[in-house]
Amino acid sequence: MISSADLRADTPTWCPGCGDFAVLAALQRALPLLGVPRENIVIVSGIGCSGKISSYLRAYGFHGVHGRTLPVATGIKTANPDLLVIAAGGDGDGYAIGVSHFIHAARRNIDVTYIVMDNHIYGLTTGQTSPTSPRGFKSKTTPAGAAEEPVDPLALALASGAGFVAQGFSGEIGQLASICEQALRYRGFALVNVLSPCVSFNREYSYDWLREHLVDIDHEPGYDPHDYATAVRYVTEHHGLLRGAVYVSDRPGYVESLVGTRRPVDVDWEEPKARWPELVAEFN
Amino acid sequence: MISSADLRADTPTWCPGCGDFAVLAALQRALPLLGVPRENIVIVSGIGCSGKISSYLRAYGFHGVHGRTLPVATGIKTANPDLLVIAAGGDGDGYAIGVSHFIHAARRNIDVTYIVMDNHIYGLTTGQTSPTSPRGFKSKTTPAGAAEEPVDPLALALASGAGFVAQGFSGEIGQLASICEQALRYRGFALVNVLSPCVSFNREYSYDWLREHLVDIDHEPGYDPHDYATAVRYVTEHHGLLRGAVYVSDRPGYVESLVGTRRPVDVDWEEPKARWPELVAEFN
Amino acid sequence: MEEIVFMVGGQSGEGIESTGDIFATALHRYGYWVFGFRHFPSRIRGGHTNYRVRVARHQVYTHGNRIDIMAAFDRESLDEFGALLSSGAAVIFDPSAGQSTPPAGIDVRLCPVPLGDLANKAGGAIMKNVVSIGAAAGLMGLDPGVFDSVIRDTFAKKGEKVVAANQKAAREGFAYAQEHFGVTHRLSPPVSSPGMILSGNEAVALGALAAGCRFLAAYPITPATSIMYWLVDHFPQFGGVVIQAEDEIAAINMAIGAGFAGARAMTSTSGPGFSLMMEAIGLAGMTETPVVIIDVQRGGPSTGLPTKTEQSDLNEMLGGTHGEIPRIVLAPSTIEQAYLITRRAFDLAEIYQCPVIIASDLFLGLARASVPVLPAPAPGDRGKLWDPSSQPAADGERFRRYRVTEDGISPRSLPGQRGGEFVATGNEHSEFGPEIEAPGIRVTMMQKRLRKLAKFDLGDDAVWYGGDEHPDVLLVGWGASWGALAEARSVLAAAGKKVGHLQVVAIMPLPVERLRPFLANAKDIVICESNATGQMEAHLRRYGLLPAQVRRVNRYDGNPLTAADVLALWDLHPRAEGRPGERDPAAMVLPGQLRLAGETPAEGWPVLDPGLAVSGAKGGGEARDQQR
Amino acid sequence: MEEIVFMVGGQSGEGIESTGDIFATALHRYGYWVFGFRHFPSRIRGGHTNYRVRVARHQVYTHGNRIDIMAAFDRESLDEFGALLSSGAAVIFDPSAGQSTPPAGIDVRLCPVPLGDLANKAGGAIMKNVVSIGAAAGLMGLDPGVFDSVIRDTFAKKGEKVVAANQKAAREGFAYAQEHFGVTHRLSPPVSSPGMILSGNEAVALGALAAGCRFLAAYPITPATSIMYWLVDHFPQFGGVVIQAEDEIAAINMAIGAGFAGARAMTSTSGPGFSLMMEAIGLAGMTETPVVIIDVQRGGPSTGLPTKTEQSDLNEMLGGTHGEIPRIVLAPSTIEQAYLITRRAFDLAEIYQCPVIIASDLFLGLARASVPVLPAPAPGDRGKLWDPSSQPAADGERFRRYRVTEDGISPRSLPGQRGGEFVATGNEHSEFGPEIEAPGIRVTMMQKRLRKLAKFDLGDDAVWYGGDEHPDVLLVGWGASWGALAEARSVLAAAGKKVGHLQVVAIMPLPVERLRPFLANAKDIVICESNATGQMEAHLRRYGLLPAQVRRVNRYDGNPLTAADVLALWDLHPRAEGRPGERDPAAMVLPGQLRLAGETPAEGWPVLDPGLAVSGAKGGGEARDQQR
Ligand SMILES: Cc1ncc(C[n+]2csc(CCOP(=O)(O)OP(=O)(O)O)c2C)c(N)n1
Ligand SMILES: Cc1ncc(C[n+]2csc(CCOP(=O)(O)OP(=O)(O)O)c2C)c(N)n1
Ligand code: SF4
Ligand code: SF4
Ligand SMILES: [Mg+2]
Ligand SMILES: [Mg+2]
Repeated sequence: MISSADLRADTPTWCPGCGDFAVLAALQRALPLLGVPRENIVIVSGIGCSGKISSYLRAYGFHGVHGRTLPVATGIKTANPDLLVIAAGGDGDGYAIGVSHFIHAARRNIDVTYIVMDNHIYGLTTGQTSPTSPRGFKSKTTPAGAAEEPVDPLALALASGAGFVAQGFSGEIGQLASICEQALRYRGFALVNVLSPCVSFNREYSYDWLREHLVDIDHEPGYDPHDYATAVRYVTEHHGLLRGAVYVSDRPGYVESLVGTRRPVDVDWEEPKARWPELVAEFN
Repeated sequence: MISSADLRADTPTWCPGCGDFAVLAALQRALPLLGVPRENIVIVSGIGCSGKISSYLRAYGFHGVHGRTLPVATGIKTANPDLLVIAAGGDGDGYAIGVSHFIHAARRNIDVTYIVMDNHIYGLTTGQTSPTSPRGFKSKTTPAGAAEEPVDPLALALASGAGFVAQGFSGEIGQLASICEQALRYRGFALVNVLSPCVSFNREYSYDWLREHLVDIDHEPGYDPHDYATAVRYVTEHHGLLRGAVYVSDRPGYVESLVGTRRPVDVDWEEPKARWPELVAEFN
Repeated sequence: MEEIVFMVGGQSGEGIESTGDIFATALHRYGYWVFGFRHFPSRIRGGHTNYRVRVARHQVYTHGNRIDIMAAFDRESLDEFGALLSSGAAVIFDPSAGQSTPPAGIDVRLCPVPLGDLANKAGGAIMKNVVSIGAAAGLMGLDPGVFDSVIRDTFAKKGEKVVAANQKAAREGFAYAQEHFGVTHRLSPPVSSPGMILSGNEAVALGALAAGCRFLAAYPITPATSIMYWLVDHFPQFGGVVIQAEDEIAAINMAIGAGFAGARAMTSTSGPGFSLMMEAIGLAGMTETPVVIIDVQRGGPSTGLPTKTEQSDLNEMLGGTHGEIPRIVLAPSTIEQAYLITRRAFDLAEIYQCPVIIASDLFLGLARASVPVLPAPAPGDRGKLWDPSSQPAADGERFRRYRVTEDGISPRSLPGQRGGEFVATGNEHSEFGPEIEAPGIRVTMMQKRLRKLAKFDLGDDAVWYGGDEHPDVLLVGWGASWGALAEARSVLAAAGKKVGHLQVVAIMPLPVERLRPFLANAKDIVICESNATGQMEAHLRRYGLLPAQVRRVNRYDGNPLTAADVLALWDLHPRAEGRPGERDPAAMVLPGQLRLAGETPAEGWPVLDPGLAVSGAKGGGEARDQQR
Repeated sequence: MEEIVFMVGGQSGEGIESTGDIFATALHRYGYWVFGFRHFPSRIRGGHTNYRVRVARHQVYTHGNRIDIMAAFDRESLDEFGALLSSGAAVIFDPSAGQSTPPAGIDVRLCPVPLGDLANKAGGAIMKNVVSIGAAAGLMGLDPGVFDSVIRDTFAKKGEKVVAANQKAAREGFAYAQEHFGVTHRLSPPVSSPGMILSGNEAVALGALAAGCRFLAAYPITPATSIMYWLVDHFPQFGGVVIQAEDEIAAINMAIGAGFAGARAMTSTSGPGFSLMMEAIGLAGMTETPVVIIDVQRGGPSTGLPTKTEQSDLNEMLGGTHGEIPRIVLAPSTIEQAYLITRRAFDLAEIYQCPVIIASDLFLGLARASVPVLPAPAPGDRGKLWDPSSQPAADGERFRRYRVTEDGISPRSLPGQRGGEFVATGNEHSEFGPEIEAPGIRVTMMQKRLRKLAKFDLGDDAVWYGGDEHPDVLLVGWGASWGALAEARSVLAAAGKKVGHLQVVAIMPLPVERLRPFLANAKDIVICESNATGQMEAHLRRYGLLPAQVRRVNRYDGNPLTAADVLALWDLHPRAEGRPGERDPAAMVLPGQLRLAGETPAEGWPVLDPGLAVSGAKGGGEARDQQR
């Protein structure tokens, strides 16, 4: 069995205090609980400060291009369903350039845990407005205040048919780790949107502000994450300021319905060779 | 004032019976009611059978590449806010390759009417499963049945903050024209998803089937399209099988907040010339 | 006759495609070698479409340059294609349908057939196409039952009644034609048995399956989609998967993910989708992830001519993606080669750990022809896969996925392998994987990657040469126009010219030293491409392979380049039976003339299996094959 | 001294950037010509970063090849950049911070300054950077108040207290240095007054504003984002708009939409974003919509070296997008030229109705330097805009947007113009606009489009030549490395070589006949590029412009190409004061040597305003400027 320490690779270069440390720690806490050997874990990440996580979590990693974590993760998981596949990136990566893949991964219900380190800013490119920055948000690209309404990741996930929708907060690492564990165990597409403060470029979404405004639905009396309508209502009414497991359904998974007992990674020349006469006959 | 006849260009090459004829006719009926001269109308279309509409509606037209109607329309409207801008395309164009732009146009609330001719199939490429094809849908690309849940355009539009969300049906051209009129008059992003049967490749979503299953919310007693929660509930409960104006809000428009009295199309060298010393001084 | 070209033309949506397919398959089963190609518009109903099928006693590589029997269902069939009718050609049409008659001055045999009536007699007007091919078979003096088995296979799902009705329709047409016109175009009996009939796209799909590929992610696009169709029908039986992605960016990133996981993975697309893949191609290059990309080119630029052929994506294949990566670009010339090259591409992608682009096009991809039986699958070469037992990682050390090696290629670990954990990144990176910016490592890593292809050599398959050992005229081509050039060469040779035909198969890395001897000595170099700006010419020039003056044949109207296009430079014509003034018996391309010493079907042509290599040009440039 | 190079180095997040900016701006205001360049990692906090500022009495075009005064806040400053210290260089450091001392064997002057203590004394440790530049000013013998005004401008928003504290900090450093070390590097007094200080990105932005562009859609990406910053701050005042798009595909499609509507519109990006724009570039080409694309290149491939410079997107600029379109590619060589070329690009885009790509790079884009006052905006040429009064459409006829004309360019109507309605489509189309597939029209339209650039000629600005009229050595470059090559030329000339420097400004269409005379006669051609594979070399070869053998200088470690890189071929060095064994007084680049006859700042260099053209090479290739 692996321990948290086994999952440590390079020392993170994130700014001291960055929320992303908590995400890494939560994964390092949750993964050992699953009993999956390290070599069967793959983390696919995007471009951004958040995207560096694949260099810090020791496992197989794929640090792709901006916004394309989910297609790469889909390819990996489909090719080898034995792997535990995590996709991780930022709010710009996932909800700006990559939002199409998010919607399609959700409706495809690919068995991937998608962790978005949502700091409401473009961190690595030094502080531009992101799709989750609120209307009126000022940054170097919107000095007069953002003119757009923000993307609401939870609402979008619910509308897109995601089977597991949760939100974590870097200031609550215990809950975050537990959400990660649930998401990783979930057989299907699981979104974990993590409110992960950027201490260098976004003072609006600070730890303090978030701590004050987030409603913990894991401890909300009577909240049933299996009820879609309630989940939608909560997300709308609280403007997404929730933490905990928002929605959990059981939909049939995508990979199971596509991949049989043999995996695409099992490169094989024998069967087509054996069945060659049959194949040739088809073309006659 | 223009008449419907003034808006006729090339003879459509759609298959006889195609739902897209009704969309064209509805636009030709609605546009003259707005009092906008023909030269101020621009229709931007995507690639697909649906995308051919820009050659059939006589006005300014831009028939771009697959999935990019909304960015082009956004550029046109922002550059010249005096124009009435329509974007039009198919379900593949808008909800597969182009879905990211759909979400961002919605939250940006750009003043464009977006008409999707949703036939739940890729028509022009001769019948592949589309993102709105239902789970289990059989086509040449999913002979064993589609493994994904479909995109629900109305739910997605609502979750993305679209200000005007409606659904029309090619079999109800009167209502469709009236929806188009409302959408065109709406100052902000307006989605009109049109259930527009493909008679050549999709027998599942036939006129008859749709006529039987669609609930007309324009005539639903007590339905208030200004109430977001009700709109969400209706869309969920009826699995999107509605027709009429689903949701109408008033959000501040994007273009107004960006463009002042001068339009980007007013190419001008005089002002920077006059203010040159001031600009030079800035760089000192 | 040695060969006959049949065309059926009508409006799209009238079933022209299936009619052509039935005709081609039936004649193939009969023992002839067929080559079928469909012309179609970018709309679903209406607009002229036609299907030409060349039927020959030996293997043929184009749909020919003339039409011998035409079944015309619309005005455009004759208006636009009448000029291709050979002298004495038969035109089948329904006199009651009010069609135009052939242009005056062409010596054709009009064969009015009451297609509608006969179809109704058989069971429904919809079967008039089938009546027409029955009539064509009659004119050719074939068996009345020639279509029976194909009709059965085609309509089996629709029930015995439909099968029987269609069989009857074909026989009605056959009987009517024989009765009223007799045999106008009798084909000599078959001499050999072609092995398979398939399209270039199917050959690509089959090649992928044979190569061990079990993962395709793609987004529908004409003319590539039929690769996806075949694989979605077949992969599941072999443990493989097809994903219809949300767009081409997703598609290639999925394929890269699958390749990283250890699958042999691919994506297939055409120009617009290919353009969208540029960023990811760079990612594959940088992360050294194998991936195979099929670009079935169509008329560009932009949406261009979506149902027409062109070879105009070459510049992008060579220069697309920002920054510099190793990449391999190969262009199959024939359907057989589409199979062989695709099969080989997966080896190359894994051996060199880089993207491999296959430059197909609409003509090659959608043409459907008889070919010899394709070589059966055989174990491939997966390149340097890390073997923990023989190459254990140093104790406590992390796996050096990007170990700097002499040949630039590093053993690859696959997820699931204990001890092989690493991160692949599109950033510049260290031997272990994580991003790094140190100038020294950067340079080392760039050199490592770019060095990988230094010794790349497709061997005898890199270029193909046929013709005179010391040619005066050298035709140079790439990709699907091989057949047309081969025909042109044959005519030129018959006209007494010393002529050669050089075909570039490996485009990147370009086999410069293999090409140089051919190009250095030819007097009259004619570069033939289906594009406007001469992209291959520019590519050859980049390597100093061309003299200042060459001649060019560029076709970019959307139709395949033909022998006629080439021969026009000499005022020669490819057809024996032409319109008055065009007749040039010596120009007739006789089947079999194209098959050269060592190019027998059994041995396959041009052969990518090293063991089977026969007719390729040697590095030294000795031209080994002669015109018979 | 004639010039001094100052470097401040530390960890990223320590304010190195603003320190360098303050230093550069202050010295610029003082009357010197500065050139500043920042070296930074792809992370926010930590990781070495430094800012070099060359301060000279005449205009300079690089940050130089040596360091005279270094303020070192971290170990890497000395470890990695110590080798660049000139003989007698001063190293300012805080002895209490436990930094490493300079490498042995370098003859430097250690200047320990209690930076932290002095900063604390002024009001806070955070100001230690400001103390260090104060100290540097002391060593240079400048005014104690040299930074006062810049500090005021920089910190005004933070209040008077902060301003005063920083001013005090600078003076503390100044006083300490003068007291303990005296003046070690005295600059001779300024001789001329530079006009402006700005970066290449700002020059591009300013050029766009000056050109009448009022629409930018872009997605953030290093190193292009500062174009967006400047425009988002300025466009609104001029009636313009900036849209932060959801991705680069959206960005360019928005710009195309705006261009179609009649705005002068642009997008700016770097490699990864540029790759994503390939499909849309084809759309602009096919629909003949003007659009300007700025590619501020960075280290590739893929995410590559996101904060490092490179010139490796050229292949993609030339060959990207499937199919064939007319396109213009221009590469500015200097900050002034970035302004001039951008300004001109909008004219060209509208005149030729096609995409115009500007090849900038990180070095050019982010370097910040003194330049003469840039020429003020002047009315541009909007090309063929349809004028309904003088060109009325035939009665009842639809507007022929794509009328076939002799020069291939058709008058363009704009939405809002009555009678000009048409549809622009990425499909092949008729003169009226709607899609069409007829082979004849297709060919006509392809030829019309490709013919548009047949007569394209940037005139004297297409290529730039400086140096000997009959050079033995010809340095060939493009883009931002102009300054380095100019310096190298100067050293080579001083060493007695007959040397010339040819700079390719218009890359596509390539001014072949303007280039040929230069390239045909040079004996030793050295092509210098910031990439690994020699993309410009390949491009020139494509046109047969190069002999078989040339020499190459390729730098691709992420740092800008330097004169030293070029001079290494001759074992020469650009620095007067080098480490032992490297000293080569003749190699000292004296300011002013780079300015050639006709290249005076007042006249601008190289000039794109036809009226101002002075130093460009003539078509016939007569090299007009001589080494002073
Ligand atoms: C195609 C492309 N466009 C733009 C960029 C530049 N870029 C790098 S990271 C980033 C956004 C970072 O924001 P986010 O995804 O929120 O991640 P964070 O740094 O905040 O964790 C951008 C725009 C890129 N690398 N590739
Ligand atoms: C980038 C790109 N990918 C794929 C295509 C091929 N293509 C053309 S239309 C189309 C989909 C058509 O479906 P839809 O948008 O639903 O329109 P419909 O024909 O049904 O109206 C596709 C995939 C293309 N033109 N461009
Ligand atoms: S810039 Fe923000 S997101 Fe990036 S590492 Fe620093 S704190 Fe984290
Ligand atoms: S194929 Fe379908 S969508 Fe296309 S024109 Fe025909 S009926 Fe309409
Ligand atoms: Mg972020
Ligand atoms: Mg559709």
